[in-house]
Amino acid sequence: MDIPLTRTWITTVATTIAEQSDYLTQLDSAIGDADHGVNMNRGFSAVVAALDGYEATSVGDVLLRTGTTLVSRVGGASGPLYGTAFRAMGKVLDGTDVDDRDVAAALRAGLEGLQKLGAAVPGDKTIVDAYAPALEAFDSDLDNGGTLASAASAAADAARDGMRGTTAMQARKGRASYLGPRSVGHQDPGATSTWLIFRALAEVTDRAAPSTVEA
Amino acid sequence: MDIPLTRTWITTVATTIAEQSDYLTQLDSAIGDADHGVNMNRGFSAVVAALDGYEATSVGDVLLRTGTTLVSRVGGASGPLYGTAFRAMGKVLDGTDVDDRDVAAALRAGLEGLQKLGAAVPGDKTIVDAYAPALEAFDSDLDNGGTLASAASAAADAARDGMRGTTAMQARKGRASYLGPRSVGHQDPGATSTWLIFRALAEVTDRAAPSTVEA
Amino acid sequence: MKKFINAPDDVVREALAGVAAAHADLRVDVSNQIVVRTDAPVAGKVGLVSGGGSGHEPLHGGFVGAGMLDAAAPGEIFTSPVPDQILAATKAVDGGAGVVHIVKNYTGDVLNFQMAAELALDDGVRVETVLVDDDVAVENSTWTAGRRGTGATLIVEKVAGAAAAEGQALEAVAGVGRRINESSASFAVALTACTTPAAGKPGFDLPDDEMEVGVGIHGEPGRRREKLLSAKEIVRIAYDAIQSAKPLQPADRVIVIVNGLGATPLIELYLLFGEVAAVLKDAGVEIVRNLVGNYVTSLDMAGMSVTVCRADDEILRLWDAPVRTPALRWGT
Amino acid sequence: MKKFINAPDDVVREALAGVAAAHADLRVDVSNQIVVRTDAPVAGKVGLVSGGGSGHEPLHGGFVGAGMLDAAAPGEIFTSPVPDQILAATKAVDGGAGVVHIVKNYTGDVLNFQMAAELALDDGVRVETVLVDDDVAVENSTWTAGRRGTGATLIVEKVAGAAAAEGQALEAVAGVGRRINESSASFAVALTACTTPAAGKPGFDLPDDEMEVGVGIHGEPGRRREKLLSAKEIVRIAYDAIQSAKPLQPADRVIVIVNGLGATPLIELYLLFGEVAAVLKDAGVEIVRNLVGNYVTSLDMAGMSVTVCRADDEILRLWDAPVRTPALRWGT
Ligand SMILES: Nc1ncnc2c1ncn2[C@@H]1O[C@H](COP(=O)(O)OP(=O)(O)O)[C@@H](O)[C@H]1O
Ligand SMILES: Nc1ncnc2c1ncn2[C@@H]1O[C@H](COP(=O)(O)OP(=O)(O)O)[C@@H](O)[C@H]1O
Ligand SMILES: [Mg+2]
Ligand SMILES: [Mg+2]
Ligand SMILES: [Mg+2]
Ligand SMILES: [Mg+2]
Repeated sequence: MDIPLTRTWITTVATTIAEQSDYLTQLDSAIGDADHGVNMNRGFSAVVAALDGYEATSVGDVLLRTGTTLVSRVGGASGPLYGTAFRAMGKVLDGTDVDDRDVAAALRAGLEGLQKLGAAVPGDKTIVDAYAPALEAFDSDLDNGGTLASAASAAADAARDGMRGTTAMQARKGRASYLGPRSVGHQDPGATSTWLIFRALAEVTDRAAPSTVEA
Repeated sequence: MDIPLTRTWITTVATTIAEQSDYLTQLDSAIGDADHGVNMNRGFSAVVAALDGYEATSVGDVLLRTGTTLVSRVGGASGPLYGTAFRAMGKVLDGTDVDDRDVAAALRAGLEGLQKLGAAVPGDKTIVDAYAPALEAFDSDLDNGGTLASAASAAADAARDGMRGTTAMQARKGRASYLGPRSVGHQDPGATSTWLIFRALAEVTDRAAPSTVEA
Repeated sequence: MKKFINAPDDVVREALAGVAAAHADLRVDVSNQIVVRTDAPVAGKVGLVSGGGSGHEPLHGGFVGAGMLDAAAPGEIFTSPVPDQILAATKAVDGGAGVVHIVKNYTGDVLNFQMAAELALDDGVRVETVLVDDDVAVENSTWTAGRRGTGATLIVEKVAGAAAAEGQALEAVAGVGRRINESSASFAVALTACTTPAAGKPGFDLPDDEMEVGVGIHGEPGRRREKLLSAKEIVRIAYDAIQSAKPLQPADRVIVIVNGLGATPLIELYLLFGEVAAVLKDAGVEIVRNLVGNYVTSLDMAGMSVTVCRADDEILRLWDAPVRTPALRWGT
Repeated sequence: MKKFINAPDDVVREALAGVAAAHADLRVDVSNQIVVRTDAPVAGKVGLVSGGGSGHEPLHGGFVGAGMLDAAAPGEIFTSPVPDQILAATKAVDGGAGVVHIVKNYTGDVLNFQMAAELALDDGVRVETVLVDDDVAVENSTWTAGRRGTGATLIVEKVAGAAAAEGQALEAVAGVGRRINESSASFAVALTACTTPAAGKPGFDLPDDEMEVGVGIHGEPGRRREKLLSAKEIVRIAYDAIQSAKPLQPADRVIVIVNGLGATPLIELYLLFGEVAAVLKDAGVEIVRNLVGNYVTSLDMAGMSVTVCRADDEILRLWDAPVRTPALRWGT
């Protein structure tokens, strides 16, 4: 994954988030405070502006700047959590073109940073419930000889399943936890935005991948 | 009209007002502040209590006590206005059994007191628009040889027509005047309670009247 | 109807019981519905009494205390108090220097206060009445009930209260009150109707994209209904109405109140105040004092009113004088 | 959605412009969303900073001033502020004696304040954090986000503010703030959902005869939904919840706040206070101070919260100390 592809990933995330902003806010309205879409959209719009004209010297630079911007523009729970995750990814990717295992390591560093900060574990009905299975799928796809594109695609699918799995959970972290048993039956907004982020990765890596059609 | 009949009139008014309280409030909701029924009901409930066990020595006593109670329990515009009207009626009726012309004079004194206080003239969309024609009809029925019962019945009919006439008027007095042209198209609550008062008089005098069926 | 009440008929008295429990420096006669300063009557001081229907809290009970009202007579919801009540309040605060009645111009308030003033005179208490009719949404005319009293009532109560506190005589206290009224203009806009406990449902239906313009504080509809506009445009409507009724001049100094009608959040009131400040700045008018909050309300109505009062040094001195009431307090 | 706004995205900044126009003794940085006392930093005084999502006005900006907060960092509606903002506020009020962060216990607030505190430490500013988690509707547990911070925040800000004003050291100021939090319990009930400008519609649908019990201040549904009850019964529910979480004892002295969530009229709040006073009297608990009004709101939510704080002489002394802010002011 090189610098342009990383940029494309982030701008694609921004576009997706903008499109899905109302949906995310609606999910947050059911078990939260109806701002997750607005928060994420404010953050990623700022990220796009911050990356515009920014001369990154490494893949990590792009992700670090993404994370820093999220921290300083989003607020709420999602700002520090996603911001920290992107910053953690950025810190471990100092090349201009990093290989697939580096990306896997970065994604892992991101999850670790996020969990260290937010103390959520799988089953708490949070970002972690989409992110953790996505990371696992990414790793095992690579273990099975997959490409960046196939790993990202597997990760996106796993994130989607993880996200769907949050519906049955009772929240133990974040604002939804205040609802107690009433949080059950609603899909977690943060897990949903995590899915969108992995889906964007799958999309851009697929487009960038050498054509796999029998050539 | 004797003391018992006067009492019966007032308690009948109280019953009618209690029954029509929601209706009066609803009318007041459209062009006022949604309290006319509540106000009148609070007042006449208090009047019933005040008359209970009260040893009146004249017809006027009953009406004076009615008016005084209304003044001190209703508040709003209708309290002082109706209170003053009943007090004015009471002041001119010092017998234990007054004749029909005395009743007419008392009703006139009541209207005069009310108009002196409230400064409303016919056409202002107020109590006066039911009261003035009622008084006129009462007088002319007596002039034409009518009885207390027939005069009261004519007065009630005229009050009803007057009340209906208020719908087309633009209010110039009271709270409805703030609405300007928007007050047109709504029946005045005060004119409506005035009709109920005259209707009660017609009812009780009719019941009390010597049977006019060919005997 | 969704309200924190027990029974519609008991709301006023039960709320007064709460006022009594909350404010040790007020004497509350719950059954007769009178709120009086504990130190009343103050010998030689002009007494100040106001009152009106309940449902406008903190007006008037919230303004009873040192430097403002001596007593308030709250009626039933949106129903002016009765003469007995006003009389009792008047006598409770008469320190021998006479009593000023501050009366909002509504037929019911005017008539009941008038009757009370006559009864007080019979008992040897001199009463001066200050009639407040600042709402420029209603046109003035001798043939009608005239303009309503709304937001300026607070300013009249504050300034006349300060005049009385510093020992001014009956006519002077009433005089400065009347001067405030003449110098003041208010205009209100509602986004929803309010619900009285007795009626149990909103006074009118207002579609989700419309507002009532020139609305009163008793749940009655306004002068006209319009499509909902932006805060900036709404402030412009209020400003234009005030300008055409009681024009402000460049270099005028004004006290401004941006007042919530009961269900409008403070964040919106501050936003509105920002718009008012911008409009007045453009007009060269200087805001020298202001209040932003819920002061003269209309139960659970979502809405706001703007009150503007032209102020000279004397008025500002009295405005700044110490006040110590449940809802307004500053100075020492 | 019916609101006095221009555009949903501009609400917070435009309201701050109104705050700036209304309060000459506050320094408002509209674009960075910081409200600071004009005289900050006060050399040698511990600085007090609070913040959180907007939509809870007057919390926190309305509590900035002498004797209370030195600065507030309001975030977007219901969204905690960002670290940069909190850091800027922290540095603006550091008079060399360190800064106390008063943080309501929500994941977003906690994380953003934590990041800001780390950045402040990097810049050589000592920071102590007081976490407020008084809402007993939520059960406490180390496995969850724990209890929310609500009404007690005001008491923490007032009492810690007084301690800082009289020159107490960083740890002492934070200590008394934490003591207030431990001594406090709150419980809220909503009759309607609120509408954020961004969402444009109520956060949940609530039938006309139901209420949300144990609701928060961010428009989220409560712990459970129940048929609407009388004020007396609702107060009983709140009291029972408080009693089972943080029991009051006979002879306890308490500060009580009956707080409106934004769209509940003051007359209902006083009625509720009367009920609270009656219940506490029965329990032998003495209300020694109280507030009744809109202090910690949730936009246009109709609802109320009850906060009870056990108070000793020291706490009462600090509570009674002078305060001069837009929304709370007493003493000299
Ligand atoms: N401790 C946590 N760890 C991981 N994710 C969390 C945590 N707390 C909350 N979240 C996520 O944050 C999302 C809410 O984000 P957002 O609405 O932007 O912030 P807020 O809750 O402050 O309004 C939740 O849906 C949840 O997925
Ligand atoms: N000046 C007046 N003269 C006669 N009747 C009046 C006058 N002003 C108001 N009214 C009557 O009073 C009625 C309203 O009474 P009510 O609702 O009890 O008092 P309020 O207007 O104070 O709420 C109006 O419908 C009108 O008929
Ligand atoms: Mg949220
Ligand atoms: Mg009425
Ligand atoms: Mg009325
Ligand atoms: Mg939020």
